[in-house]
Amino acid sequence: MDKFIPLFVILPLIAAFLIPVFGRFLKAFNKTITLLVFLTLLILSLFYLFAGSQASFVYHIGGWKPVNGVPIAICFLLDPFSGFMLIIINMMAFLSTLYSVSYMTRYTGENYYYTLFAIMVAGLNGVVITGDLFNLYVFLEVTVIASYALVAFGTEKEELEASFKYQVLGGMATALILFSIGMIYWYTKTLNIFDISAILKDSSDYKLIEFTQLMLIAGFGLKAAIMPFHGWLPDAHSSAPSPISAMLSGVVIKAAGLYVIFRLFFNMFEISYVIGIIITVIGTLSMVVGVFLAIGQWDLKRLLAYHSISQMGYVILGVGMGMLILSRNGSEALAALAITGGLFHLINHAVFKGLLFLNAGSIEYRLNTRDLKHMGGLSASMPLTYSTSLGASMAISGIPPFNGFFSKLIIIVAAIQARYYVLALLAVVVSIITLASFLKFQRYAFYNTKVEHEKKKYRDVPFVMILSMVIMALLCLGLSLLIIPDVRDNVLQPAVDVLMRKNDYFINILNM
Amino acid sequence: MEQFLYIMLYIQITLCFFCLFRIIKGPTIPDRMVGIDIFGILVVGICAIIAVLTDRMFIIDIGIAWIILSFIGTLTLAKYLGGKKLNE
Amino acid sequence: CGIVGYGLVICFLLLKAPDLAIVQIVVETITLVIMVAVILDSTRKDLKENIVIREKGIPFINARYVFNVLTVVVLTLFFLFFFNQAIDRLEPLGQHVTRMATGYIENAAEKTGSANLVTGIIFDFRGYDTLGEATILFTAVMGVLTILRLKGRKEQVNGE
Amino acid sequence: MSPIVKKVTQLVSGIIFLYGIYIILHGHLTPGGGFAGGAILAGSFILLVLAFGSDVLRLRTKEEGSSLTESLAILAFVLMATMAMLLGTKIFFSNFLPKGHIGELISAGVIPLYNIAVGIEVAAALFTIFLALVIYKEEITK
Amino acid sequence: MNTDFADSGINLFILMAGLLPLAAGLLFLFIPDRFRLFKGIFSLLIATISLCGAGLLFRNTNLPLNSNLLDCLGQDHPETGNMPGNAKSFFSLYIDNLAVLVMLFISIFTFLILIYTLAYAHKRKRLPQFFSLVLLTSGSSMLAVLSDNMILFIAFWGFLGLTLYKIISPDDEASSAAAKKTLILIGASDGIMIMGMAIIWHISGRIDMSLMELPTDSTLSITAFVCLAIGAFTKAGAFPFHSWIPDYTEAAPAPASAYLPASLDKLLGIYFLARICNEIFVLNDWLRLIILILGVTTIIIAVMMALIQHNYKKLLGYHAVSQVGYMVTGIGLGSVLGIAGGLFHMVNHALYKSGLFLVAGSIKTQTDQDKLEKLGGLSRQMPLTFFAALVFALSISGVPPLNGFASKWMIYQGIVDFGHGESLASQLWIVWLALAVIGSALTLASFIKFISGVFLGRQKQELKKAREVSWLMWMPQIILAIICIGFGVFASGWVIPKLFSPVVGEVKFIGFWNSSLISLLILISLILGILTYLIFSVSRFRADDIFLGGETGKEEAGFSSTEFYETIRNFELLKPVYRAAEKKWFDIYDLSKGFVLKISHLFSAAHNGILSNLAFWVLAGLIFMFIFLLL
Amino acid sequence: MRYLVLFILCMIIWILLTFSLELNNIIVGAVVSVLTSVIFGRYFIKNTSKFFQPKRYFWFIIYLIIFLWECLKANFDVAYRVLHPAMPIRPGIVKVKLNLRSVTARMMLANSITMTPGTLSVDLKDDILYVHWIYVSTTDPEIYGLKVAGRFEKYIKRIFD
Amino acid sequence: MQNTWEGKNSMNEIIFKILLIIGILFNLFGCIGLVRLPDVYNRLQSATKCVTLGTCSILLSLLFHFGFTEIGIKAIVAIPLLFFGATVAAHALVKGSYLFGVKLGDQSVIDEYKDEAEKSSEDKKKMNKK
Amino acid sequence: MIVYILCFILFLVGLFGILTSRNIIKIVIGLSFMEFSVYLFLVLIGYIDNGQAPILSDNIAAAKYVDPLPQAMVLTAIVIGLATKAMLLTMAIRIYKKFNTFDIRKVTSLKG
Ligand code: NA
Ligand code: NA
Repeated sequence: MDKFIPLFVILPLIAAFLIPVFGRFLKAFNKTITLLVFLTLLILSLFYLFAGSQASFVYHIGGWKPVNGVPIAICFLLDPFSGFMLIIINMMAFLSTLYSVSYMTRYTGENYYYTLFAIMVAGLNGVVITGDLFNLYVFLEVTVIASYALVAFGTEKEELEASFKYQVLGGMATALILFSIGMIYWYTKTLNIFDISAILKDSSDYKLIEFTQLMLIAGFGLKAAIMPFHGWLPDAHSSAPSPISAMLSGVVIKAAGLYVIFRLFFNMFEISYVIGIIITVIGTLSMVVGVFLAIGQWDLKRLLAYHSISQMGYVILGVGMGMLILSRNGSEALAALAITGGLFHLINHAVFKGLLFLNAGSIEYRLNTRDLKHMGGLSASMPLTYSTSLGASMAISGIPPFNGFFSKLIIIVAAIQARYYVLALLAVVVSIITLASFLKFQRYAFYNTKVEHEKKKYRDVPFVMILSMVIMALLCLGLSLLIIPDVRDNVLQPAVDVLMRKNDYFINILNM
Repeated sequence: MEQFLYIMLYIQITLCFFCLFRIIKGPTIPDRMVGIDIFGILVVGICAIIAVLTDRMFIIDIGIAWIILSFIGTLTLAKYLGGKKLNE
Repeated sequence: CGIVGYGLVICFLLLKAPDLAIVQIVVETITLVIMVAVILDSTRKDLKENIVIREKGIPFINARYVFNVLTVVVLTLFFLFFFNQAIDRLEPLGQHVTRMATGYIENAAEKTGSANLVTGIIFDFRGYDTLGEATILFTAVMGVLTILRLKGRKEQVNGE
Repeated sequence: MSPIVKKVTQLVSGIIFLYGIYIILHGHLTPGGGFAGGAILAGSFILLVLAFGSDVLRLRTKEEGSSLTESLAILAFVLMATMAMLLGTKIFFSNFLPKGHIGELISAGVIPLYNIAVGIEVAAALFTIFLALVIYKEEITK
Repeated sequence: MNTDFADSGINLFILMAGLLPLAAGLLFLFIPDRFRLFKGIFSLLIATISLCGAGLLFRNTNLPLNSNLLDCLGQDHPETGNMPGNAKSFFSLYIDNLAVLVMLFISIFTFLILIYTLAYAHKRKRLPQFFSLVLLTSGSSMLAVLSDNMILFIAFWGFLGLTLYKIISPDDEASSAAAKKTLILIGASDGIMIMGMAIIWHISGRIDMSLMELPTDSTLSITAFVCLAIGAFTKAGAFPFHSWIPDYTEAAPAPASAYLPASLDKLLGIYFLARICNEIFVLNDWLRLIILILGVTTIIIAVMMALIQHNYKKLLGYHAVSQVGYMVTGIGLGSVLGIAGGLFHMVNHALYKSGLFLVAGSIKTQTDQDKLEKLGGLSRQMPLTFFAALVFALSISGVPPLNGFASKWMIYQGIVDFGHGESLASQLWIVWLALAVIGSALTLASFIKFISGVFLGRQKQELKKAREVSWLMWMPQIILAIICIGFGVFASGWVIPKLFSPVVGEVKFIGFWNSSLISLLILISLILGILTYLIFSVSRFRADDIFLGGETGKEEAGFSSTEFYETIRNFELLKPVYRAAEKKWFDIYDLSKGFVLKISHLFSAAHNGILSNLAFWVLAGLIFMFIFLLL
Repeated sequence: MRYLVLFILCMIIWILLTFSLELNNIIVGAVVSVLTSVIFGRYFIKNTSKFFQPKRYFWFIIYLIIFLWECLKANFDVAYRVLHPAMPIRPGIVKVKLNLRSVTARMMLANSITMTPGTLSVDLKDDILYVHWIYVSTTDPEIYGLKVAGRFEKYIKRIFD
Repeated sequence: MQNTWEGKNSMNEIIFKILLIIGILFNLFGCIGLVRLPDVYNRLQSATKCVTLGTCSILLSLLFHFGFTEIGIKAIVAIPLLFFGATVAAHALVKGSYLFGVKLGDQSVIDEYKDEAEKSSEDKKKMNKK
Repeated sequence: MIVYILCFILFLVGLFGILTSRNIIKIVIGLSFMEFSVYLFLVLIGYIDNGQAPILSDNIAAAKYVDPLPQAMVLTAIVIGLATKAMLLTMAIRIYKKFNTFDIRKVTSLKG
């Protein structure tokens, strides 16, 4: 059962290393192998979901078992939470690659693209399945370095600028994270997340732990682009090629940022009230400020990028409230509800934001512009792009029956149940402004016909692009089913349980 | 004996600060580069002294590596200071 | 940049980390080579002009400068205060207690067969990290090649 | 570059290369290893290119050769890591070769092989980066 | 769950009425618009089935029942969810007479609109996916009405906003703006409703709406009520959340306006208002007062705005707002009479207003004109339309014996009755009554304008070619007109006892002296209305010119309507108010839009693209976190 | 030929570096040296016959001693100039004509000059060597040519030319 | 840990110490020169020479300390490398600095390289024009 | 302890370098400073008084080796830093060609 876990990293890496070798001779090699690998991984991650949604698997690399209860080597850990992330990552990777098959033909250097893409996904998978703090850092870097290059893939002025800013802030994040890892190692003398959590459990050095926690929040907050640390995101996400924007917004900031924050602050550190407040406040800030920034945008992808910040705010708000409730010894069911809302919104956002970026890509593909003022009347000429984007827009704005509605609903309900009325109100207000800004997008891109472009007859984009968009649109609808208690219990609940009850899941890891 | 070596070591390290001064002061790029170059050579000396101190033979490898690399580094700088193309 | 990197090498040497020292030398030099080969050459003109400016003298200290310096000092003290508090109860330099690494040192010969413990760690116990590291280097190369493409997009455009 | 530099380069580059290999092969005995050694290898090539220009290595195809080498080397690294998984132990990154006597050149199982793979990869990687930057710069000024 | 329920075949009726249109609508979404006729006919068929289902449900239900949506699909009851509270099941439905009544009318309107659209869409190309959207709307409205689980309810309810948005087919500047505004307002209200529902859930611990009676004594429960009321108000289009309706009706195709803002949204909004005012919450006096104030304000403000409109569709839109005021007032009264009146008015309004929009649609199809000034003398070419329009206009103005009169009459009676109470709201009954009457009068005035401007007066040269619409289009209008008359004539005899008594209980009309008072009031309003009209327009044209068809009228007769608006607009007292309204000072949408954009620009200015700033934020974030740690 | 020279050189250095004569080590060294000479043989010094003339090695040792002595002398000279409070320096670049034919020899001379404190070769164009001199004692080309280069020229001629 | 030099006091050790001290002294002179001398060229003068010689001397001292062991031999191997490396680096650097445009210091008395440098830069311009 | 504080000061110097410099290259250098301080920090953590470099030798007791794990970590981190720097510098040079400046305050084509 657990012997396939390394494949999540190995397969994309091998694909990435093979492409520069064979890609020069075989024309479609790059696409084919990437698609195949991601499809395999998607199936594998679904297999882990269905086969063992309640179980967690440990895999000791190099076969090094713990010595005297101290883990000496890196181990993989695939528990329901990481399994949940793996599904998001590989699903989005597959669909984005599918989209890229046509989309990337307008760029040069496709081999590089697929190589970097595969490496990015390998890094994300690595981040998600690792059980070692330093290894997490390494694979985080794998991911971000690949994404630095992918952001600048077009090598035009803006792309380079965006990538540079991304890199500098990412570099700061790296330094902060590594520094914190150093602090943790200094204190605990170990790197294994679960070993650390066992040691931190009976520690009383709050100052040290809080210092480290704040450094980590800043570091991973930079990777997740939550509010005061968000500066790079609008530039990078709007400048990248669209499938990459979809990956960055849909997956990278989640797996490399939020996933780690949640994993560390729920499972490694003891849950603390102060950190709960900080995380919640940051989440709310992102949610509110992000949306205000978004609505003023006329650059389509920039608008979407700011919305990523805002929507991540929802996720953090949900999970942060769960943390607050837990730290105050509130009702477990309520905390579970809040976290469920957060994680539900996480997967929803991956799908609809990914789709929206692909839509933006399709528009750019035909019109060569991202400026909403230069679009218009596309609903007739690009019907499928239009329909899918309408679905995604409604999903992100929280219009039923799309998935975004239900996750926001849960978050708002949880906020009110936990008596955070102001947060609930803010969530509602932000949702409304989100709706407004997406209607702006719909209006200026698809409806208005008083634009010069009107005369030209655009065709809809090629088939594979349509295909991936349609699949995502269907997912936008289908994920709504997660609101139904039965389904939710099998998909979201185990992941929530991991965050809520770390001991149940990790007690036997060191002994395995 | 050990004390003597430590004194030598500290003198050598102090000398590095002379280079540091030059590197910070400049005023031109070549000046700084000279500083770095000398610094590198000084470190080879440091390596040698540490090798004696710790009696572990591998330290000198580091020194050799440094010699080689500082040579390459300086050459590169010199080449591009002169404003030459690669094939000139 | 270079000097601090090289200074680091001395620190590594003194801290009994020869592996790091040699790698740091290498990395520092390569960075320097890249910096020089690329940056210096493309900015030769600016640098030359810069020399002239320098000769004219640096503008003297003004209020804004003082303000900046003060801010930086205050912030530094602020952070140092927290850092000092945080590390208050940790063991001081040199009193480190090896915990995780005990497993490497004891019976290292049987475990990895490598005399150099660091090498043993990076290729065996943490070989997976090294895979990541090698991948990062590979990625960086791919990234550099990607970024250095002269034209990112093809001439012919798919739209009408 | 001046003839002096050229002459010294001719004399020294081979020795630098040798030293790089020395560092790589003794990675498990002395400091250094794949990374440092690889960088020194790259340095020897960089030196050649600096002194004689890029024609000296017949770099008609730009950086493709070194990039290819790099891919192959890292592929070898991954395959070695995966090898044990396929060879029955089913363990990723298993040191499956005999360990030998500590302190000898041929010991430590797979580690020297990893060192070699990483060394080649690093050498190729750094050289590629250097060449790419230099060649790019010359192309852009054309 | 009631075990008899499954036996009575009600599951089948729910299936027929609600789920079938939903499924069909979903299916039709994927059929290209080329097969419009096919889709239309099938939609009509499904609407018929739905109508039958609703009718059968209406006949067979006399008790409140609990059911489960999954039962309808023949599946097992899901296990108890682990949502906090007592969420028994997710897909639970609650069927009572109010719900069924609303369902019945939903299906009737769906049916009629589909008939009309078959012809309308044939002539006008751009109604993409209209049939599937109508079916989706119909199905989800019915399920929203039936939903007991709040999440289910808000899901269907919210989906209606989307169909409302989609059905407008916004392909030009104005209509896309209107569609945007509509969905933003509706979506915002839905968001606020979610909060209200979450608060209810929080304070009651229940997720099902049935059999819930929350006292409005705490801030929380009042907030919850206000949140839900905002949802209802916005859907129904009551002041101050009305501003989407005029824009929508101006821009949307007539069947869409007739179907959604005019009928379905009113039905749902007032339905939900009735639910929250009288079932979910027990209102206190202050809330009643506020609702009444809002009700009469809606009446007056909207009708004042309607008076000055040039565009007949927009005029109808403002009336659609104004009439909501009566319903709100009726519901707000809280007495059986008031609620019955409110609900009756809701149905009536849906009837005549959708009729009026259909008339407007017919006019638009035949003449392609939007402005009243450009129209005139159509009564000869379009006699059936004219007849229907006349009936609707008289009805909306509350002229006996039409249905509008009947329901307004009930509301007046309710207000008078309400005056016996002790509270401040009751003490002020005369104010409510007076304003309601004035509103009615102004409505009459503006509809005289509408009828005279469109059908009477001098005929324009360019309108000579206009012909009567096809039978498919006039039939729904005539049917609606006949229902209007019928509901008016048989109000006390059949309609109230059969349709509304099961919902609100036995309606007791108040004694004779009151009735005469009401009659007097109606008379006063009639006279007032005609006078208003005459005062503002007499200077320029002869009355007979208007009323006799105007073959011999002067040239300026055609411009009379314009003059009428201008006169009112320039009336000293109202001038500043209108000017402010034109600047959208009263529009909650534009106000908040301006506010949001201002903040947005503020934040955008901070993002000046300088890397150092971005890095500085990181530092600032760190510092703030540390400072927080210190505190 | 130069492949062989490089191979031998490499082999020597390898054995010096590892300082062991085990079979394993020598085999590995041989393999490595072959590899090195295969790759870098092409770039090695062309005229390798001089490597096989023992006379040259003799002169080389002599030269080494003289060179070291000169170095020491010059070094103290520079030290004096540097430490002197007034810094008595007269720097400048001078042109020196060389009598050496082979590039290797010129290179060695340039290196020696560079190595000797006080002088620093700037460029070598054919047989003209430009030297930066810290104390240009005279402006007569003949004399300073002798002062700068003359000390080593004859030895170098015997070793490398 | 036992250091090999504990207890030794032979001739080799004395030479070792002397060489070490000489080396460090040379380094010191070089570094003082680096700080005091006026322009790049002069600094290179003092630096390369003195420091390289000093370091060579230190390396040589290792031979006397360790004798013909692995480490001693390595030190000997390092000396020619350092010699060539430092010299050629200095040479290249001085040429590069000149071409870069660093002027000779004010105290300079003669500059015979000027013409040559100008000539080569003119050649370059011509090349570019072609 | 003072050593750690100095190390942290180096970290802050890097941070402020990023904040205050206008030159792209100096920003890169600031980043390297931050990284350097972290490397140093990690190695300091693993240091043991009178410890020996972690290369096995027969005559050294096991307890006398400094902790090799932080060194392994730093080794990895250094290479990662090199990769990052290579990318950054490449980016810097391309930015220079596109914007014709190294002044980060002029590289602001993306804003709002
Ligand atoms: Na719109
Ligand atoms: Na109820």
